[in-house]
Amino acid sequence: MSLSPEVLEPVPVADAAPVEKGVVGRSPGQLAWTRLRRDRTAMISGCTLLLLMLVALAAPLIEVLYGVGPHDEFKELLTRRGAIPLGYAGGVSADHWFGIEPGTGRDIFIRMVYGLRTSIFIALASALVTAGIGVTAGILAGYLGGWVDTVISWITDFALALPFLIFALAIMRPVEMRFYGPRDEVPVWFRVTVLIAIFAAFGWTSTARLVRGQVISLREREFIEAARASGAGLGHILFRQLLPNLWAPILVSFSLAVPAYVTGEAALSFLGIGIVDPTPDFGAMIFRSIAYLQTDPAYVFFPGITIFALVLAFNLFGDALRDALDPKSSR
Amino acid sequence: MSLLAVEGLTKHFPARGGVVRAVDGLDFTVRAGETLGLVGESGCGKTTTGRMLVRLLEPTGGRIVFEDRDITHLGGRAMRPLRQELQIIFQDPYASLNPRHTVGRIVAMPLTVNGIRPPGGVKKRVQELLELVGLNPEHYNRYPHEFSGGQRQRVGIARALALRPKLIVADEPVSALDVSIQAQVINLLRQLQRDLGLAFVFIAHDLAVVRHFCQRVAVMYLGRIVEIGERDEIYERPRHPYTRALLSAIPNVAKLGESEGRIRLSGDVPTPMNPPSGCRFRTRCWKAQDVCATEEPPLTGGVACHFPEGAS
Amino acid sequence: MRMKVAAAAALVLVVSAACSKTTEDGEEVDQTRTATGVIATDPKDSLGPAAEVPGATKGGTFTVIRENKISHLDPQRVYSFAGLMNAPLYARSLTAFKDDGKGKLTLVGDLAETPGTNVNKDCKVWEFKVKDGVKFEDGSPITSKEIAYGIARSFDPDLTGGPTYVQEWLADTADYDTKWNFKANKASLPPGLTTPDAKTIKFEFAKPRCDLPFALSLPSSAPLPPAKDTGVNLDNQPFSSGPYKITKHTPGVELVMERNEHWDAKTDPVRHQYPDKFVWSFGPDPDAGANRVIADTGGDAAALAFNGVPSALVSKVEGDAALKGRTITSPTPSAWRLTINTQRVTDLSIRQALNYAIDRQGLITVYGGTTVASPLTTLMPPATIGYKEYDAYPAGATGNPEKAKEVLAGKAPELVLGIGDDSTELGTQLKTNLEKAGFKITVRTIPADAKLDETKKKDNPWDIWLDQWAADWPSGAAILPVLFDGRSIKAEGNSNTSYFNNDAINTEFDRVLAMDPSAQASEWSKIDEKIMKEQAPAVPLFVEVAYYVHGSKAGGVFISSVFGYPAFVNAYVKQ
Amino acid sequence: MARFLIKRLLSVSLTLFAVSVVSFLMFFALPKDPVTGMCPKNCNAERLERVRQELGLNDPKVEQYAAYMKGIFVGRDLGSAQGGKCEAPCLGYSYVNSEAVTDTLGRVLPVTLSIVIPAAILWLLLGVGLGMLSALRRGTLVDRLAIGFSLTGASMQLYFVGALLLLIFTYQLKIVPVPHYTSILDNPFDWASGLVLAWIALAFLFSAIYARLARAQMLETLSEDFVRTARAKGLAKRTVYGRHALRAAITPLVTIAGLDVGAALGGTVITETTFGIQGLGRTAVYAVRGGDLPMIMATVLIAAVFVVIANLVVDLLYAAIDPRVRLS
Repeated sequence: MSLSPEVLEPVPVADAAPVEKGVVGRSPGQLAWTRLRRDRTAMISGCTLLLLMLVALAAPLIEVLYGVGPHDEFKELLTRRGAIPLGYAGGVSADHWFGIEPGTGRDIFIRMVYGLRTSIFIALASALVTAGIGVTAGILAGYLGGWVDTVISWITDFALALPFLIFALAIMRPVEMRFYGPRDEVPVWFRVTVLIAIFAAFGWTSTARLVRGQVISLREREFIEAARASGAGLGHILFRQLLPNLWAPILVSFSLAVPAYVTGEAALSFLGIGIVDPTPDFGAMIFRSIAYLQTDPAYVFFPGITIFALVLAFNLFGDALRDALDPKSSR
Repeated sequence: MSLLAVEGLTKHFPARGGVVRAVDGLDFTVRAGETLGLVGESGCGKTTTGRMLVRLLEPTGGRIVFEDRDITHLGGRAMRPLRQELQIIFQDPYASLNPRHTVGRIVAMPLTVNGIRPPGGVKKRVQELLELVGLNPEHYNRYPHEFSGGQRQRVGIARALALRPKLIVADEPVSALDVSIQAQVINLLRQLQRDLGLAFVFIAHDLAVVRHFCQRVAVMYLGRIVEIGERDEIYERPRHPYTRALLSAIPNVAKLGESEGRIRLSGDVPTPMNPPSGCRFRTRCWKAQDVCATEEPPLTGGVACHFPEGAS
Repeated sequence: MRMKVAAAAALVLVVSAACSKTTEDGEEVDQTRTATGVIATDPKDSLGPAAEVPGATKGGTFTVIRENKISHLDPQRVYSFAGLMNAPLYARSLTAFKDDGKGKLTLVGDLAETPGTNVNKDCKVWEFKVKDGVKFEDGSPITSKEIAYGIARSFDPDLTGGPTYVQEWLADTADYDTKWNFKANKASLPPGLTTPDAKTIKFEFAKPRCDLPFALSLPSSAPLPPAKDTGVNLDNQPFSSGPYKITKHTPGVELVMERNEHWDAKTDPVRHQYPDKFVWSFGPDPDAGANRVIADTGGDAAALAFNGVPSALVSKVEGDAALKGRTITSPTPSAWRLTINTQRVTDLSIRQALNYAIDRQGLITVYGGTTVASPLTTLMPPATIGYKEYDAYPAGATGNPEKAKEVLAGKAPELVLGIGDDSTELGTQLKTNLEKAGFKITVRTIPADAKLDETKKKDNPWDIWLDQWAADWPSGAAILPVLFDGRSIKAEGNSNTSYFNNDAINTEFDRVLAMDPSAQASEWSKIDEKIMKEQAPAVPLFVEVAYYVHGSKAGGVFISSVFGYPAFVNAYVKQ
Repeated sequence: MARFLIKRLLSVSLTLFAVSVVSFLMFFALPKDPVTGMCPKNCNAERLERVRQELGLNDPKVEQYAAYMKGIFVGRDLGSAQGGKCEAPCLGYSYVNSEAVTDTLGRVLPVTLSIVIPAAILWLLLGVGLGMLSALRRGTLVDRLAIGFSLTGASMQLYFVGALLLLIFTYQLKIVPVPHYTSILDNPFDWASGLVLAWIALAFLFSAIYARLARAQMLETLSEDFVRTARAKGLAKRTVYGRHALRAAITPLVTIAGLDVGAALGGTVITETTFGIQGLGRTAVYAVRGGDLPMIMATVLIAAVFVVIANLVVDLLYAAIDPRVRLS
């Protein structure tokens, strides 16, 4: 490519392509929000999530309004012989909207409300901790490179190589013994914390890998060099320059990690790890209900459909978020 | 007194099976307010040189002296005040601006990073800078994606100017732009150079642009300078065969060797991992003789050639 | 789309179940099965062949479906219920129970001609004569030598598992394997055990051991030729003396047993050899096992789900008229109790208050309803010989918290309840139940698989926990002294998990144990009541009710009156 | 290439070494004393101590670890209680199964492989196929159905789907036999029919993820210049999509597939439990529950080996599929 001398004559300095009028520009975040708002799926799934979380938060209030607590028992509503709820659809009635649990005779609706609380809390907290560790490790590995990268990447590989379920299964009990001895009651929050820790210990690797990849592709970008050329320190580069560019992948992986943890927690219940009776918990509930698929399908149906809706809403919202944050992909 | 002096500057990158001698002993100086063009084919080490000058890359050897201070291996903190004097403009206007920051924040970055509070505030200074590079100061709050390539490059220039540097390394600042926009940006740079008395190291592969902008020109080949001199000298009377070959590739500009016409270089550029012995250009040079293979020609009188043009 | 079909089918299921009203009906299980047991006095009882099962036909493959593998097959190590029910098919012992499946038990000679001769009538010397014509799977004859060797190898400490009665009685100490080292004395026999000739085997004890004929009905007295002893590896490929031999065994997956042609029906008073093959199919969980059998397809038509019908499925099976003829239900001798660690809970009034407070009906409901459990107020289950019902702490079906509070007299005892992590709902039930009576209960979960070992440790940290006991033979002798004789308490592996030790009771045990077995029965009932009234070292809860379903072609299965699990000696495949 | 392989193999060995050390240390903290199950019938503290002594559990941990490693590489003698001489690779003796751990593994590994590998092929084909279809028919009903399918799958749980499939196809409709394992060498048809439900359930859940990924990748690739160029050059649609776009789109899928397969091989616990098939995963769970230390160690190591090998294969495949990736 070459220029003719004529072209190179001085021309008045001016905006070649004037941007539309208006003083304040719209940030990529604002643009994403606008796109998200226009996305019907995103809005529906977002509202569903909001509703479910609201229900979870307002559990004690709902208990008061509903008039039944999660530990109240109604054994008189069960058959003596099979301990199956009397009446229609698993004991659905005006007093017990979703029926009652076979065996224990507890109200399914209010237990679901409280179970939602436990499950959502565990999933959100796990996703947060995971994201925190993963992002930090990913940024450090990606930006610093060299031996830091080698070490972090190796730890990632190592964590991936450990079979999650076997470790989760094996670790709960020794940890309990270590902190509570054999006689003290293990508080619910402690089990919850251990669960979160287990999820975090095994879950951070994927976020770390993702962030690392992003950082590596950003690291060589010239705006980073521009900052370095201006004398910016490591902190400025990592947190002011890099981090804002990582929000999209972090948010997306976060929104997809939450449903993964909801189902993960349920899967652990399936193996008998995790939250124990009588604490209401979705995973434990689903696990217990599966056995009643043939004899009390309503018991399977209500928690099953709710956890499905919860996970589906999270997945849909995560997808929509990805599309909104990265308009190039799909749609 | 020279603003910037470079002596034996070298950069070797470790690679599988040896080292890449990207830059292999450069000597040149830039005076205050002067524009030096650094030209050569892709991969000749221009960009590496530019990066080393602003200390984005650590030189393997040699010295960089800026305002009589040896800055070759200066640490981060000691380098800080000097960074303000020494700035860089990048090639890719899309990659050089943080997409998540507003233009105002981008231009202000050098100020915030160095903790400088200009009189009248950062915002005022940024708006002045935007105006200076021909952008609407009202666009302070806009994001890079809302601008065209040329406008973005102006933002990059404003950022480089924020600290009122004495020397700017411009690394192919226009090669990513459309031809018509190129002219505007070059003109802007020329104007700024005149108005602010800036010195430039202007890196380009496009000889026409360099001729338009630079007072002196250095031609690089395989990590070394083969010819350096005043613009007109180089363009009118190139002495190194490589310079001649480069110039002959420009149809309109070259008015050289009435008889020779366009010179086509044969063969590929040798790998910088294993450069030819003696004169590095000899493998593609039509004048090469035995001595070229054994002795490396020193850069004397602005040319590094055993058989320069006009000498015989 | 497959998914849609599935969704539609699921919807149909949900809707159909939702639209049918669940009501309280169906007949209660007959809880009155009580055992009557005798030791055969007529040698004819010990003669083969066993009476033909009406309708039984030869041939076919009988399948037993079970979730987990049978823990041990080596006769000297067999002690699990599945193992005990399976062992008679390939292992014969000196004596055996003739079981009519309705509670009438007769102890007869199996390899022996009679269920033993009490030589001096003091239960200290016992003699058994081996039958003629009894053979191993390779056709070699079974003599007293191989039987004695089988008993000798049960002293080997490497062979974990299996009962220890005979070893302890012979050695007269719990440390039998140090008293007589099997590995160092393989060519000889343990003290007190002799084989005067190839047909005779003789036991001599320091103390009266009147229950010996019962104890020898366990497979640990099965014979083995020394040359066939492969040590711990025998566990996966035992050497057969019964009507079937193991032809293929893939641990955890499948166990195939085929006819042993050297077994002679004429020598065997209790076994048959109807199916060509018995196959244990391991893997499916209890739900899947029951579902397979209910589905009744292919080989599953001649199958039995050994894990029984899970309580969640019971109402489905009950509601299906087509399944009526394919279910077997019967109370079992397997009794659940809330064990009280008397080392920790030393206050009798607390133990009594627990007995008043207990809500048996609530517990049974959580356990799965009356189809799977039946309340119990005695230490011995009704299936014990000479059983007598009583309730030392009458408080009604759901307990009497007021009465419990009264007994507690203002105390609010803090107790730690250890519960297996597979039955946390039972823990919740107990906590809610007992706290109503003023107790403060801390629930601590224990991994289900470790629970048994842990609670059998003398210094275990829990105050109360659920325990289950099914006797090795239906006599009080195999229940009360085992569970409550304080002199047998050791550091680990205790059966006396109440860690209860009372001299008066121990003396009673000694007195009754020296009596003739036929005279013991009523005495045990008296001791049972005495222990509960005076000491209350446990809270009797319920007996398990067996609830099994089998395929339409499976026949001859009955619930063993000894162990309460399905017995296969009469099993056949309908042709 | 050789250099790359050596480097990777070194890092792999290091990972496996670390996994073995960590699991070795960790499982000493198991709730159940590994000795309890090996204690003789008349167990007491003294006997327990003797067993511990015999098993070397009182030796320093380093020595125990060394002995274990020695067993793997040269074999060792485990004593009469554990079946005597144990040839290399000796992973110990499982007293729960009364057999050498390697025997158990030899039995359960083919089961897990038979579940995972066909399922993986199925979910990859289904996932990529659906993803491509919906990318090419973007915005149509087909696209929406495919997205719906994949999202439904991704939001379901295996034990739920599995229980439903079993109930409908095996117990109600009786068209699929009860899940079981037969060696493919004995009876390929029986092998397939016994595992088909597990494959379907796994494929349904996993293909969802792949369909979404494949769709996004495909759309991105379709908008890239080289595809447009190829189209402009007049290459047939089929060639362009089939050769160029698919190849570019599939690369990132391979990574995830590798990881998933590796992880699935080590952890089909839930699949195996749901369908009542005795594979590696269930063996591992039983081992943890029963405190069967040698078995736990072995299953953890095997699972780790699978993941690590899958990673290695992915790296190599990457290079094969996408020439842009250089092995370095």
